[in-house]
Amino acid sequence: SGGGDGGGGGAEGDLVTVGFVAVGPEGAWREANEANIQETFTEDAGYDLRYAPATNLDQQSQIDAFTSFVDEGVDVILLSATEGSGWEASLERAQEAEIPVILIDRGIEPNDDSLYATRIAPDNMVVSESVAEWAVSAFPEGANYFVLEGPAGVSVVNERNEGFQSVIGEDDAFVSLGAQTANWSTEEARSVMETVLQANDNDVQFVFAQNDEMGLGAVQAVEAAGLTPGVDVQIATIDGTRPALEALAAGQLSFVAEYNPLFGETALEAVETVLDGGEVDSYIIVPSETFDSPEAAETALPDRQF
Amino acid sequence: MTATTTRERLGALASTPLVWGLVAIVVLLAINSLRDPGYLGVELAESGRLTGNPIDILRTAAPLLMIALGMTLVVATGGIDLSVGSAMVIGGAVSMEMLQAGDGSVGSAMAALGMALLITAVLGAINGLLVAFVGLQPFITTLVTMLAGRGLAKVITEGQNTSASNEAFRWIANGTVLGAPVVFLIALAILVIVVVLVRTTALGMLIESIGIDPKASRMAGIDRRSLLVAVYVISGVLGGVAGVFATGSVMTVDVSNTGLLLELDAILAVVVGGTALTGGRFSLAGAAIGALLIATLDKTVVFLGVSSAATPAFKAVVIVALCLLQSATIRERLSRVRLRAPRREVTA
Amino acid sequence: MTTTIEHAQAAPTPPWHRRAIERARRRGIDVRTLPTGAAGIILAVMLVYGEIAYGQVLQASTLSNLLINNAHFVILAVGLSFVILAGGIDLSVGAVIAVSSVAGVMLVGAGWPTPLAIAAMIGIGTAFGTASGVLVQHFGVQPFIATLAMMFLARGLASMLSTTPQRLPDDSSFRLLGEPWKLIDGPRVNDLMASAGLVVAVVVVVVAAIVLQRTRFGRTVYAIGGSESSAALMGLRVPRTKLAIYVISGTLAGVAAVVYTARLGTAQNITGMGWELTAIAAVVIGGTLLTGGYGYVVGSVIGALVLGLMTVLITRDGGVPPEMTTIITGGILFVFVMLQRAVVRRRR
Amino acid sequence: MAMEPRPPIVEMRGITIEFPGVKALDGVDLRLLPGEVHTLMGENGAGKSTLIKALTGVYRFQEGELIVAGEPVRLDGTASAQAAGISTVYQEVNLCENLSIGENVMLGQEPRTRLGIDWRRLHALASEALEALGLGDLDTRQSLSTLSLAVQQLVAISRAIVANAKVLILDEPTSSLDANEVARLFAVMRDLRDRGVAILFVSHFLEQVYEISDRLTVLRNGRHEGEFAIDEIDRSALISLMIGKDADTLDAIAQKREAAPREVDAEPLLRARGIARRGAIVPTDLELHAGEVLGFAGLLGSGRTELARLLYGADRLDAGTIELHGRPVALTSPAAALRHRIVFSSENRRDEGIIRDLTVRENVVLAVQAKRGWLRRIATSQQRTLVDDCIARFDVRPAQPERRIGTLSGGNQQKVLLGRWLATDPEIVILDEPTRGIDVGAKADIQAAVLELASRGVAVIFISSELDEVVRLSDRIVVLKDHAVIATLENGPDVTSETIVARIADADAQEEAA
Ligand SMILES: Nc1ncnc2c1ncn2[C@@H]1O[C@H](COP(=O)(O)OP(=O)(O)OP(=O)(O)O)[C@@H](O)[C@H]1O
Ligand SMILES: Nc1ncnc2c1ncn2[C@@H]1O[C@H](COP(=O)(O)OP(=O)(O)OP(=O)(O)O)[C@@H](O)[C@H]1O
Ligand SMILES: [Mg+2]
Ligand SMILES: [Mg+2]
Repeated sequence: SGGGDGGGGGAEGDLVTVGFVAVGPEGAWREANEANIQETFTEDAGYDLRYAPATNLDQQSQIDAFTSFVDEGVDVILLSATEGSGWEASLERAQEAEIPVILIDRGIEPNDDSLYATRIAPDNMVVSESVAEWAVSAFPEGANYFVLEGPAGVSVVNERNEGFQSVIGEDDAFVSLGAQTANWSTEEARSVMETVLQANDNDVQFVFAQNDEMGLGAVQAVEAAGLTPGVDVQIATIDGTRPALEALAAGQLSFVAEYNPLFGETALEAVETVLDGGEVDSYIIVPSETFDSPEAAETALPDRQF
Repeated sequence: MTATTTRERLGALASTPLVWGLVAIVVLLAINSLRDPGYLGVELAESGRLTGNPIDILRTAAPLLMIALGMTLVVATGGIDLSVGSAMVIGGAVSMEMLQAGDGSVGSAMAALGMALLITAVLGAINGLLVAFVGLQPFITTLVTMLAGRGLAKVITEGQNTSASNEAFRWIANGTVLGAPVVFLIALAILVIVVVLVRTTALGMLIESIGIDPKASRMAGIDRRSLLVAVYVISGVLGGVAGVFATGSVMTVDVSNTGLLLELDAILAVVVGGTALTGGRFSLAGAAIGALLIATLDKTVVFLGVSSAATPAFKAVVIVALCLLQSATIRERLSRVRLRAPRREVTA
Repeated sequence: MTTTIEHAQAAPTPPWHRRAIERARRRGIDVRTLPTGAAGIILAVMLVYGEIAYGQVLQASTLSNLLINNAHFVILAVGLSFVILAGGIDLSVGAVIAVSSVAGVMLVGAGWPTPLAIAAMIGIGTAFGTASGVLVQHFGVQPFIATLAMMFLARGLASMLSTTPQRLPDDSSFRLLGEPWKLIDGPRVNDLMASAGLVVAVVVVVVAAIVLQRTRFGRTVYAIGGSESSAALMGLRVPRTKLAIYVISGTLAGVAAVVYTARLGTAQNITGMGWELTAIAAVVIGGTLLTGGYGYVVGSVIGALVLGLMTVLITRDGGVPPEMTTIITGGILFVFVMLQRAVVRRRR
Repeated sequence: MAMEPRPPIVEMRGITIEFPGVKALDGVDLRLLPGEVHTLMGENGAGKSTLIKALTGVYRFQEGELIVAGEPVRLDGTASAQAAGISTVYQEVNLCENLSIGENVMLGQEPRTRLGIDWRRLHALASEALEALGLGDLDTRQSLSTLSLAVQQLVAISRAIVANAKVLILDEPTSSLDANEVARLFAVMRDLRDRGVAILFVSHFLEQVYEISDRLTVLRNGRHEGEFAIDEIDRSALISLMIGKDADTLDAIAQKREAAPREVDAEPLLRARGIARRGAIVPTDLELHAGEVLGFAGLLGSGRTELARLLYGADRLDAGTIELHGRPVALTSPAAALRHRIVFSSENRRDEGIIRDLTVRENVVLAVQAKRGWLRRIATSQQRTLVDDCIARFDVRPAQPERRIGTLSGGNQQKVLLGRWLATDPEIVILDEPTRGIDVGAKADIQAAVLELASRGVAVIFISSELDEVVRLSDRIVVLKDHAVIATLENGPDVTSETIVARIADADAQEEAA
């Protein structure tokens, strides 16, 4: 397989050229994840990392970047796809060019693991199941719940819905009040939640926000409606960014499931193994924690990196 | 010569786009009230502030109303400002950063607001200078500043979603005075200020003039360039104000999402309000109603529980229905004159 | 008594204006082609700069991929050129691609033969284009709003069809359309390639250029862009043409959906978000005036390639900090239009 | 001249069109016979253009019927009128500036081969059509925007010639043409008439009407006042029928010639030295004194408009200086010129004059407001005074200040524009074809206004294609040819339009000789 002298970038001497097809600015989680990778693959560590974020989260621009890395002949490609599907042709071409590809975070669909070296990611399904499991235990009598989603059709949204529903959907005590997109945004989540509370005469016990930002928006809407978050309405979020843990510590959020972004080291090891011709597992799951109490949040906060 | 008949008066009324915006708002509110008769109710919550759907609608409409006003002026000159969403996020980013660094006092709130306005004014000025003096097309100019502006916001917050706390600020964004949300009152105040600025001076007429016919306006001795710069600066500043209050409501700036695609909503509001995108005659009140309509529509979608997937289609249906009602074809039914001249839509 | 003051510089032969006209004729430069020409030159400069700065740009694989990956985009830009040349705008194309491709793939999945599915996909594009056209032409809705509504509608319908990615069966003959053909098998992946999609794009460009330059319909498009009222008074078939341009743009969006779907093998409701703006930017970069009347299809092709190349160059550079990406994209776009402006100014 | 009775090719009966607030046509009849030139007469705003637009499918009429070649027809749009063989040149030039001259001539009637439009033949045909109007040397591949308005009007006319129509409608085609061009146009019209084309003609020049018409229809206030063979009605009867006033009063003003040359300051108010612009004006000197009327005379495209534009800062100078009151000034823009109390009324009222969607009032106050800056809005009462003055002075009809100016008739728009410029209290007034499309009565008003301005010490530059008018009003006359001033004449009894034409011909001869 491809050695370190793949003819890439030219002037960088014996640095290993890594093409990073990234997502770019999306939210705090992505920020932490990509910064972590950029900080890991440094020149000191022997790498020349080419960072190529998508424009407007558009898959087309990622494919363009990917193709360009293949044409240029980088040594290895890290692919952090915005969308899981539609990558076959590109990956096949990378294979033909003997450039190993490592998937970061998002997997591909259909999951043909012969097309890439490995996938390193936390598991969305597992993380969202953990939210649902917590809910089941927190509301033994069941609850009226509402889901704040990301944009309809994005695969994270689909996966987080699927994981969540696989548990909650089984439990008849939970009554869905519906789901609405708030486009990952605090403001929109606040606005949506306000209306949801109005429409249901404040009879909402549980909100599942698919990211921290929306969860924080929900907190504000609940407060604005004169209710107490954490008491009248319990809110659970996914990601585990610092503001969310602070809110958890303050009792505003009730549950935060981490979706661990810090796996640059793991990626580095995988890249080294692959370039040396070694074998790696086709899926390296990054362990993620959950925080279900203010105390847990307090403990984690001091060395929270994102 | 002719006495105005009821029919003519009806026709004139029907040809005021503003009226149809109002009708649409009423219809949407009625639909919501059908679902829940208490929809329009406003209550005094324990916390001592008023809550209720109408209040929420007004608060949601406020930032949109502000940018729609600036957009109206820009559109009237025959231009377009795609960068207002970015002006919002810049305004939000600057104010949140300043507040975070500040001491939570009213003074630091003022400083944050001032700084946000200053920077967004500069952004607007850049647009204006490029359009007026370099002669770039407004669409492409503001597309560039839209892209670069959001980037700038990210640079300002170093990519973080900065939060801050400042009571004065929070009150402005969330508080109510006599039942009405403060933000909305501010938006109304801005509406009044802009209307006064534009209509008690000659600004409005001159803007319309350059929008209708730049060449003839130049020959009439109008200094088109400084007017253009002024209008884009106004739009930028209003974008900044809107951004400050939009982020103020949650006290967090979301650099990727604040103001995203809001320029489209603003343009929609402007057009619903009866200002043609080809420039010329404009109606600020119309734009305000347009903004209210869009806020109502957004709220209705959630209230009725329309699924995320179907939301855009639902909006489309409402917009199309409204456009058809405003269309000349319907209007012709109501008024007697049937002109088959190549016509331009003109607003009163 | 008549006093006559003879002027010293009187009556030069031949007169200035005739000389100036002759000079222009000798040079054979039509000022109307300058912006497009400038775009072409700058594209060439970008290619050379890329090669010098990063290497591996002027090579078979990079260039063929530039064409293949942007084929659908070229088609889209060509469709928009018709609309923009006539002074309209079509914001719905991105969303139309989404609904058309999701529907198409689902039809293939349901067992429809490929040609039929393709026809359906194009038909969906045509239907949306027709709807926009009718709104604009018959009901006098402003193009921006009519097509914005269609954008919402198309996006909504796409989401209602499916919010999960739809995949073409592995054995579907649809995929063949997207398979790259290796014309010259170079070392490693440095091949000269083409694809059916690229061929479609080339055909579309050629046909569009012929239609615009050599048919009455095409000239009517330009005439409407120059002055709609004049075109109408000259007895040109304005209503029909205005309808037709939206139909063309919608249809070509359908075609683009076919090309894109075949290449990707999957379809999704969120495909094509924001593509309308990029396509408009491509058209404008290619030298077409957004107000209509001036521009060429070739320009739109160049514009699409410029934007594609920009992505490649940013990727090649690889050192762009995340918060700077949009600034840099905006910056490059800005430098581009400024350069173009400078070239055009100088030559005029 | 006895005409054998032929069935009319076009017959309009009882046409009524009402716009909001105005009944533009009230039961009007019109009969057009094949092989005749039929003139539509009437004051500004009488409804001539409206009648024409009803005939060509631009407006739908509320009452009445239209019969073409014996068949009642319903036109929905100009395209169907053209299909019915009716070809029209509207009052305002309607061409596309973004296209080439040739293409404008041939739009909608391009010659085609199997490969689409045959561009070579298109330009050849266009050239041929233009040739008939004396524009054979025009490069049809040039952009239309390079042409002066008058030439654009000829281009529009050539469109109608190419169309090979049965009915040709010309709404004030001669309003900005010089005598030569008018003669050429008339030759073409006669030729078409002899080939059986029915021509509907509108003009405010009585001489032209009597020269070319076979019959005429008179409109007044949107009502049909009668249809006459040309030899049935004499001028004064015609005028009183149109205006409802005694024709003698008009003649009195119209024939009044400025008796003695006015006393003017020795020091010129404006002095231009060597001003030039590439492709427009060769280096030229010019002096303008307070209280004088300086006429610009010349043929079409001789550079009158371009020289005037330089003095107004509408175009930038390439060379030369301009002094006002002995001090050099930089007239870099119309706004700057306006600040120096120079105003310019363009010949192209549609594109460079009116702001069509603004009201009459707004159009009148616009320049005054522009001069004052946006901050100091003119008080509503003062606006009222300004607009009422204008309406009264030039008899603008309908006298509704809040009417959209775009809905006024062409002549009335022109009057409003003059009102705009005079409202700014100017020191130098440049009038480019100010009487374009103005009826006999109003023309006298405008001429009187020019003289009155001069007598108040205002310097007036007066440009008109009607040489008689220039000679009648001017104290001195600058003669231009081929973008250069060839002579400056002191006006006197021995200066007539003939002597000026001779001047220009002389220069031609010299040129030939050289
Ligand atoms: N589109 C319109 N809307 C409203 N009123 C109109 C419109 N067009 C014309 N009018 C009115 O109809 C009347 C007749 O106008 P028209 O243009 O036919 O006059 P005209 O005889 O051609 O005059 P002129 O000699 O000045 O060109 C005028 O009072 C004018 O104001
Ligand atoms: N007969 C012609 N042949 C070629 N070009 C012409 C002709 N007449 C006018 N032009 C063009 O029109 C342009 C405008 O000329 P300008 O406006 O100064 O003319 P003018 O003296 O005002 O006459 P008018 O306005 O009556 O046409 C000139 O630059 C010239 O190129
Ligand atoms: Mg007329
Ligand atoms: Mg002239």
